[in-house]
Formats: sequence, C-alpha cells, structure tokens
Amino acid sequence: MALSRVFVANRGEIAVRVVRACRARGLESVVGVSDADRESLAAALADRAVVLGPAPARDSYLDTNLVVHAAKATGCDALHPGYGFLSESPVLARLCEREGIAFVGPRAETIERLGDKLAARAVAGEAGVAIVPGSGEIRSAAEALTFAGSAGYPVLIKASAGGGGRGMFVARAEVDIEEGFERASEEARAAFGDGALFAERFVEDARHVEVQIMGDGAGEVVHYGERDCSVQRRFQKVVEEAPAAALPPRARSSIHDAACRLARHLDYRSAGTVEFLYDVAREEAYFIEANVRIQVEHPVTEEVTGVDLIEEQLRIAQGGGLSVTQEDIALAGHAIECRINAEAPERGFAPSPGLIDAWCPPAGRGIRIDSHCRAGAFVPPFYDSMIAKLIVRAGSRTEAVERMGSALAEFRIDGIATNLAFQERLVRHPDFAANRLNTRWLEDVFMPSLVH
Amino acid sequence: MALSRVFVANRGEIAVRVVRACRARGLESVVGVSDADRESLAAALADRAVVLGPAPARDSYLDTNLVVHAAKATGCDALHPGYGFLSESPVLARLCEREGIAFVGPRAETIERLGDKLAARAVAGEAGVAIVPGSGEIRSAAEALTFAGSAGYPVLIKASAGGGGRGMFVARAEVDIEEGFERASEEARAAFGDGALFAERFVEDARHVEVQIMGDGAGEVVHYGERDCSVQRRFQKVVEEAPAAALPPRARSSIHDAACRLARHLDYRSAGTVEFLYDVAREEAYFIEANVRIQVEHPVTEEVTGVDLIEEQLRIAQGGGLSVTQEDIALAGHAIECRINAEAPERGFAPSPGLIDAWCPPAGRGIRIDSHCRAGAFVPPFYDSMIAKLIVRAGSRTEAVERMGSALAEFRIDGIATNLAFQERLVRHPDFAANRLNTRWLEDVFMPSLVH
Amino acid sequence: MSIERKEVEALIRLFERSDWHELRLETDGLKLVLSKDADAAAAGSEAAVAAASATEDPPAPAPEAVDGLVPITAPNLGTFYRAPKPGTPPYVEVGQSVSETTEVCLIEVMKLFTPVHAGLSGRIAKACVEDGEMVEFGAPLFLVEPEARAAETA
Amino acid sequence: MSIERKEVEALIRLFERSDWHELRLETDGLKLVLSKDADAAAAGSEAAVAAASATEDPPAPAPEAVDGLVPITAPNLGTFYRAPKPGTPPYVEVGQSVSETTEVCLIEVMKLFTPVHAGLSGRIAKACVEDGEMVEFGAPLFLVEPEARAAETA
Repeated sequence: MALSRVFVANRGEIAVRVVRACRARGLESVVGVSDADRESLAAALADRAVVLGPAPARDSYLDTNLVVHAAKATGCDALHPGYGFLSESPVLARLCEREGIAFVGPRAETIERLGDKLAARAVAGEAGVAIVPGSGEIRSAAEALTFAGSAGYPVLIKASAGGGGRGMFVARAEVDIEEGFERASEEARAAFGDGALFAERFVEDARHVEVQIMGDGAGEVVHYGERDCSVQRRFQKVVEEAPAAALPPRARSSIHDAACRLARHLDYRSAGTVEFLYDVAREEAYFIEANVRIQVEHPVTEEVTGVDLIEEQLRIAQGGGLSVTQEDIALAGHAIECRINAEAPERGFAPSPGLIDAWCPPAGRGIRIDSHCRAGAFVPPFYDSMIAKLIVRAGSRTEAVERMGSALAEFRIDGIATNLAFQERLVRHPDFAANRLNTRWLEDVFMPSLVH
Repeated sequence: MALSRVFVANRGEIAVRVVRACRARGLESVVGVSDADRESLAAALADRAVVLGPAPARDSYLDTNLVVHAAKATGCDALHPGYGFLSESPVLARLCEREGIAFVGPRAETIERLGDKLAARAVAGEAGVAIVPGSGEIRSAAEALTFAGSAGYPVLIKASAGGGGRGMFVARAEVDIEEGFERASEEARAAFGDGALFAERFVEDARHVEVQIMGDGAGEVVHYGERDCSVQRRFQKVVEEAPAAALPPRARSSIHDAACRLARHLDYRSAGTVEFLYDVAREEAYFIEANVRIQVEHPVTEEVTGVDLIEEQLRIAQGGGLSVTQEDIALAGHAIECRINAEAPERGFAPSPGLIDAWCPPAGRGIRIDSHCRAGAFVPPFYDSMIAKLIVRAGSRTEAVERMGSALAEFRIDGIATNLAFQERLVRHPDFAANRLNTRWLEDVFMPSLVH
Repeated sequence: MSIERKEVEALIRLFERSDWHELRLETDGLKLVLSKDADAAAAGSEAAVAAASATEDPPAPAPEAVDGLVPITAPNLGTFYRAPKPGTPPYVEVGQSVSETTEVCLIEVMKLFTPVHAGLSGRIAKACVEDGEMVEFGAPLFLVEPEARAAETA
Repeated sequence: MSIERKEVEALIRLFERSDWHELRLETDGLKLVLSKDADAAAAGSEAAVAAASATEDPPAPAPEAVDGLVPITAPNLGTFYRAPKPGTPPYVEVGQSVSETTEVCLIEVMKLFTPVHAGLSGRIAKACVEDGEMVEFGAPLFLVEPEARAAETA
C-alpha cells in the first residue's frame, strides 16, 4: 500500500520514536496530543500536531473515535498506536480497517484472539506451544482447589482479562485458595470489569523471557531473538536485556521455534512478542501470553540485531513485507535497558511529576537514550511516569553491565525525583552482575538489601 | 603491563571519551586541565582532575614537562594523549618511556619516523606503499620547476613539517611556481619554524580516504576498514564516513593491504591511521601520511565495526595485545560523523566561544553524541572550536544521510553560534546524497551554492 | 551568590504562570523583584541596562478574554457544524443573544454529533470557524460579548 | 510575557559576575530588578514569598583576599619546596616581611626548579603547603598580610 502520512496515536518517548521512524522512511507524521502535551517533543518534531482533548487520557488518548476522526481529518492513511493506550484495542484496529486507514499492527481478529489470556492459551495449544500447567476458567474456590490438587502448589490465580500484575494472587497451600480466589476475582472485576479467573502452576525460580517476532501477515514470520525481563517490581518490568544470557541453547532455540510457530499459525502481521516463563530448575519454558504491539523494551533487540523494528512495522504496513529472512538476522553483543521513571523509590515509588530543571543524559559510544524529555520539559501528572529509556550495548554482558552503571552515574536530572540512583544500585548489585536473577529477585532480594 | 591509573593529557570530548573507556576497562583516570577547564565534564567524570596551568594551551596542555610531572605526581602509570596537543610529540612519548609511564600510542621512534612527511614517504617506499609522484626536499623554485616538468601540472608545494593545510600551495602552471615556492616556504617557517618544502602531483578529482589500523607493537597488525573524509574546508575535515562507499573493491583492499604493510614494517603499536589520496580518474590510491594517534573521526569506524578503539588502545598498553584477528573484524552498515563547532559560518567561520544556554541534542536509535558540552557549559576562547561530534549509523549510506539530516535538524544549541545549519544544508545537498564528492567539493561547489 | 540559578528560574516561571502581580525575594546576597505592573516603580540606583529584545512567539490562543470578548471553545477535536442539518439555518448568528444553555453549534466525531452550549450569557460577536472545518480541543468557536458589557454598549 | 526565559537567565548570570550593585530591566510585561545591596528597598506591594533555601557549594578558592590576607599562588602545577636545597633554611618563615621581588619558594617540574616571587609587600601570615607536596595551578602557597594593613596592626 502506498502510504504517505502516519497518525501517531500515542505520547511520550514512543511517539517521538515513531515520528523519527516515519521520517526515516519518507513518511509524514501527525501526532494527536492531549492538552497537556501541546509542547511535547513529539509535537515539535512531527510534521503536524493536533490537540485531541483535555489532559485526562480517557478524554484524549483513550478515545478511539476521537483518535480515528483526527487521523481521517488530517489526511492520514496509516495509524501507529505505540504501546499502552489503545495499542491492543481490537476496536481501534477494526475502525481503522473500516475507514481505510492502515493499522500499524496485527489484524483486529489477531488482537482479539491473543488479547484474552484464555483464548491466547487455546491458540498456543493449537500451535503446539507448551503452556504452564493450568486450568480452564475457574468459577469458584472449589474449582481452584481441584486444579491445585492435581498441579501441585504454589498456584497462581489470575484474571483472564488482565495484565500488568493486577488481579493476580499466589496460593502457596490449600488455606490460601479461598482468599486468593476472592481477592483476585474482586481485583479483576474492579480493574477490567470482568471477574473471569484461571489458575496455573506457579514456578518459584522463574525467568521472564520473551521472543520478538515480526510477520508480514501472509504467513512469513521471523524472530529477532529473545529478551530477558526478569527484573520486575509488582509484575512491571524494570530492567530488560537481550539476549537472555542465562538460557541454555536448547531452551533458547525451543522458544524461538515456539514463538514463530504461534505467529505463523495466525498469519501474524507486524511486530509482536511471545512471552515465556522459564522454569530454571526444569529448564523448560512455558507460554504466558502474546503482546500484539511493539514493546517498551524493543530497543535492546534493535541494539543486538541492528534492525529498526518500528521502521520494519512501517514497511510491512506499506506492503513491503519483511526486509530480511531468518538467515539474515545475526545477533552480536549484549544490550541492557533501564526504565528511568519520574518516581521516588524511597517514598514507595510515588510518581513525581513536575518541571525538569536540568537534563544531562550520558552520551557516547554504546549509549542510546529514547526519551521525550529535555531541560524545561514538564512531566505531567496524568500519565505513565517513564521519562526515558537508557539503553547500553557492549561486546559482552559484563561490559554492558559496567557501562550501564557508569551511564546511570553520569545521568543528571534536576527538578523532579527519579529512580536513577535506584537503578544504579540495582545494576551494581553482585547478583545482577553475576546474572543470578529471577522474577522475584528484585522484591525478595534487592529491595530488602536497600533497607539499613 | 599491569596498569592501574591513566593520565588523560587532553581536554574536550576526547578527554571525556578516554575517561569513559578507562572506566570500562577498570582503570582509574586523572585528567590534567587548564584553569579554563576546571569545571569541564572530563574533570567531573574522572577520578581526579588536577589544574596544570593557566588557560593558554602553551602553559598547560602543550607543556610536556608539566604534563609528565602531573602524571607522575598523581601516581599514574599510563598516559593517553588524545589527539591534537602533544599527541604526536615524540618528546612526550620518550619522556613517558624514561619515567616508566606507559604511553598509550606508538613508540617514540615510530612517531619520529612518521611525524615528518619526508621521512614518512621514505618509510612508505621501504614498505612498498605507493606514494603520489613527488619530489625530495626542494630548496629553490628552480628545483620545483624541474619536478613539475617531469610530473606534470598541477603541482602541490607543501611544508615537510606541516599539517592542517598550512604551508601548502597549488601551482597550476609554470608561472605559479615562483610565487608558490615563496609563499609555502614563508608559511612553513612561520607556522612550524622549519621552511623545508617538497612538491608532488596534485590530483584534481581526489578523495581523502584513510585506513584505521591497530598494532600490538610486536608485528601483529589489523585494519578496521577505511573512512572517507573528502568533505574538507581549508584541508580541515568537516564530515567523515565509514566505509568509503565510493571506492571500488580493488582500490579498497589495496589500501587496506598497504596500510597494514606500512604498520607491520614498523612493528606499529596502538592505533594509527594511514591516509591516502584516491585518484578518482585513475582509480589509484597514493599514500599521503600516517597519523600516529587516535583521530577525531574514529567513531565512524567504531560504529561500523562494533569495536571500541580507545579500549583497544588501553588493552594494548596493558600488554593485552590485540583482542581480535583480522578475520574477526566484520563491517556492517554505514556511519557518518559531522563535526559540530562553535563557529559562525556566515561570518567566515569565526569562532564563537561563550555560554551554552540550552543544549538539546538529538537522541534515539542510531544516534551517538561524543561531546563535553551541556547546558550551562562555557566554551572557552582558547582552544579548538569543536563542541560535539554527531555520529549516526544506519543500514545503508542513504539511510544514514537521511538520519543525519534529521538529527542535525533536531539538535538545538542556544547561546552561541554553531555550524549546525551549515552541516544540515551540507548533508541535504543532492551531491552529498549521491556521494558525488571530492576534496574540493565543499569549497568549489557547496560553499558557492550558499550564496544568493 | 547563595541562591541557585535554577531556583531563580523556577521562581520566574512560577511567577509568569501565577495571578500574582509582584514577587519579591531577598536572600543573603540577592534581591529579586518581579512585577507584572508596569507602573510599579522599583527603587534603588538607576543602573539601568538596555532591555533585551523580545523574540518570543505570541502565546497560543487560550480561553481568556480578548478585548473583553470571551471565547466559546471546542470541548474536543472534531468537525464543526453551525447548523443542525445541511440546509437548515445555523444555531446562532453574529449579533444574536445567547444564554448559558443556548446550543451554538455541533461538534462531530465519527458521525457522533454533540451540541456545544454557550456556557455564558451575552451576544455573539464573531464566528471563528467555517462550517465543516476540523477544530482542535480548546480552539475558539465563537467570541461572545458578555452580558454586562453587552448591556453597556447596547 | 515578551521576554525570553533564557534572556532572564543570561542577565542574572551576567549580573552575578559583574561589579554592578543593581540591575533594573523593564519590558512590555515584565519588570526585573536585581540587587546585591541588601538595603536597597524594592517598591511595590508586599507580595513577599518565603526565600528559597540556598544550597550552592561555596565557591572554589580564588586568588582573592580572605580576611584581608592575600594569597601567593602557584604559577603552575609542580612540587613545592620551601628551601633552595634539602637541609637549608626555608626562603621565608611566617612573620617575615617580604617585598614584591622576594623569593618565597621553589616550584619544581621535572627537575626544573623555578623560584616564586611574593608579588606584593607585606608579612607572611601563613604557609599553606607542606614541603615536597604537589600543588596545582592557582593553589595558595602563602597568605600575606599586605603592607598597609601590616603597618596598622604592627
């Protein structure tokens, strides 16, 4: 499809990233902003910016009709949803389809099939991808008890519609089941308006690994290797790496294959991520879920493969197909990303919006900053607190860890509280250097080590 | 040699670069600054900074004894000279040797043999490296006439001790010889205190290409491919690229071989560059000179090879030898560097020192900034006007050119005049995009195109 | 100087955004007085310097009174329609009186038409947008002469 | 506001470095008064705000009078020697009077010993550096009570 102008339906660093990628591919860009983001970097860099609505996201970034109307009214023939906001909304994808706007992402039906966790597990089953031993939908504490009895404790009870750690509960023994079911069900209803739950075996020593895939929508699929995102706080990723250096080769190639199988099964279009729980003791990986969008942590994959994933998404939307075959994709070195947030770790990670007085990021060889902030920018209190992604690459993981420590030490942001010092202590922790990590390390080992 | 602490005998971005590389290799760093650079970024990032002397370089950065005394007094066991200042001084290298300080560069005798252009041509001859048809030392206009008669016009008359374009004169016909000899001789005496001259054939349509080499000092030598630095103003490089995309494969491998031959002939130690004049019409490359130090433009080579040249220099100084063999070195993609200077192109490139009020560099994928500047930094009037190197890399030259244009457009520096707009117009010129360039393009084609 | 530059900058920004007319600050070595009142005389010796030239862009249109007129602004991005249906007369004409609840136009988003209310009493002084144009959030749709003033000039 | 923030910042910096005691600036919408004189009363209404706390580091030592004492500073980095040779008496002792041309110490750089002259007349009040220590450019070597004041206190 000959495209000429892309509507960027997002804000923050990913809006900047998409605007730059459009420019690189010779496409114009229009960014739809809220009133709070009139002066944002994305608005300044895009060919045009239009103000959708007031600051609250539900009246601007999350209003599907408003976004599509703005895209049409500004003559856009494509729409990039970024991540978060409406990026996984089948409604947006379908509306774009109907209005003749190329949605830079999977087809609406793919989003639907992978968006619901239960449905996604069924798809994985069809594609022959191993899933963590789990239940179908559970409607009562009794059903949860039955499942736990056969799969063994601990058991994770989680919302079917969920994501981001909400509506999740770990039951370590029979006595926990009743409470876990009630709490997870309540949270699921509150957070997603849908109380449906399911249960699965909880792996104690687990790593979160995920495979970056890309499909042309006609059956061709490639993967760009995997990432390790085990460093999480409350199920939110804090640090991400590529490759997952701790994976044995057999497990690595097995998740690559599984991810591609799943994507091919759906004639997957655009960028996606297939997430796996890696059971360190059993050396087995289980499918968790698929993310039908570009992810926050995509730069670490770009740094080790040399590919530009956003440009590749645009190329596919333009009908140009995949630019490479699997054989062309070679990995070199190691990359790490730290999410830099406007938050105060010492005050329970309270968000700290406000005016950035000084912004002195590190620079030089092997340093990449993806950010929408600069000196004089205002971090509005309405949205996500991420203000930058600091990405380093080096020849080896050891060198990359050292570089990240130095880069964090150099990074100076004045005017608002940030997690820079927290991240620096994290990457300088001996366990991090030694890659002795799992999904519970941050909360069980690192956080307690900060208390004195 | 087990080293622990490196004295950084330089300022500006290269001092920052060396400090970071030391840290990456687990070495402490001490930077010797002038009074004007007390608050510099290098001083802030190094483990220690000592003030050598007042602002003028001759009383601080250029005082060999002062530098070595400071290195010894601060317990340094190695010294990195950067580029410019004392980096090509055999006196410094020898003094370091005598005092037991590892000089991060070639041996003093290598510097001596390659530092003088006539001597360097002789060495090239020994190593079987083709040089541009040229004379020995010429002592009179008559001798210049004789040479020109046999080699053909135009002829370049230049200082033997020189560099940086001073003491050079092009004679296009017999009538120019007398004046050219007198002027070149005068300038050579004034600039270098040494009036010795030589003459060589002047290639009309020439590219400046150069090969990055690295030696372990014991005969092992590798090359990291070549750079094209044809975009020059008054013999000063303005934009540099890697690889030299316009070179035919035969010419490319021929200069790689010649550079390695020359370096092996000298048991070359550390990083060096062998510069060639590429005659576009004849498809022949002639040796010009060798630079016995790291160069300003080294990052473009790093971006296409993935190697860290400064760390490699340190490794060699530590006795670790080369980290790679020639077979390990693979090139991918294309990189371009623009030198960002505090100067006003519209006022004859007059230097514009002063206070930087705002410093908003571009960032993101494929963008690298090597700089010592930030908001609030003062650009002192005493030194070189370079305030940043903007380096981009991309999959192809076309993409890299586009990325550089966008990056220059995004770069905002307030408070002082810069050449950002000049560089942007330059890289957006159709000739630049088409790589229709030679060493005279900037002055003969691009500069006139700016007049309206 | 014992006050940090960024604190001064922050104060100036704070002041610019505030409703205050004057701000006065004294610390050990520095006294800072900011005033929006052109008549407020600042004391002290007359070590005046030439005023730096002002080069800032004009401020973006904001829902504030201009020449005593108050804008009715768009509640969100959408297409502006002056009439309920094509071919029908517009909701309001210039010169017409409106009350807070008067419907003055429609804003359409993906075929969903939402009426916009005047939000104040007064007289329509100007229509700012052509029928069928896209408007952004906050854009002035009409300028209204508020009732009090309209009464004066009537 | 018709004055750019960076212009205000630049002015404040300029002022901080200057010898001026007061700076007064008026443009369309802004009046800026900077004063180093704590007694200079600024007019206008008393919309005072609490002074922001001062957190700036003390300025780096500079060759300026401290308590009326004037430093003799190092002309470059080097090793400081109080005496012409090991075992010989120092060039100067505390309490001793010096004139401009009095040699007060040696600075050695790679075995090259250069005498440092007092540069002013007065009385050595303090020796700041131990014999054999490395000093940096600009570091105070001695503090001198200048002649005029020395006469007063004599």
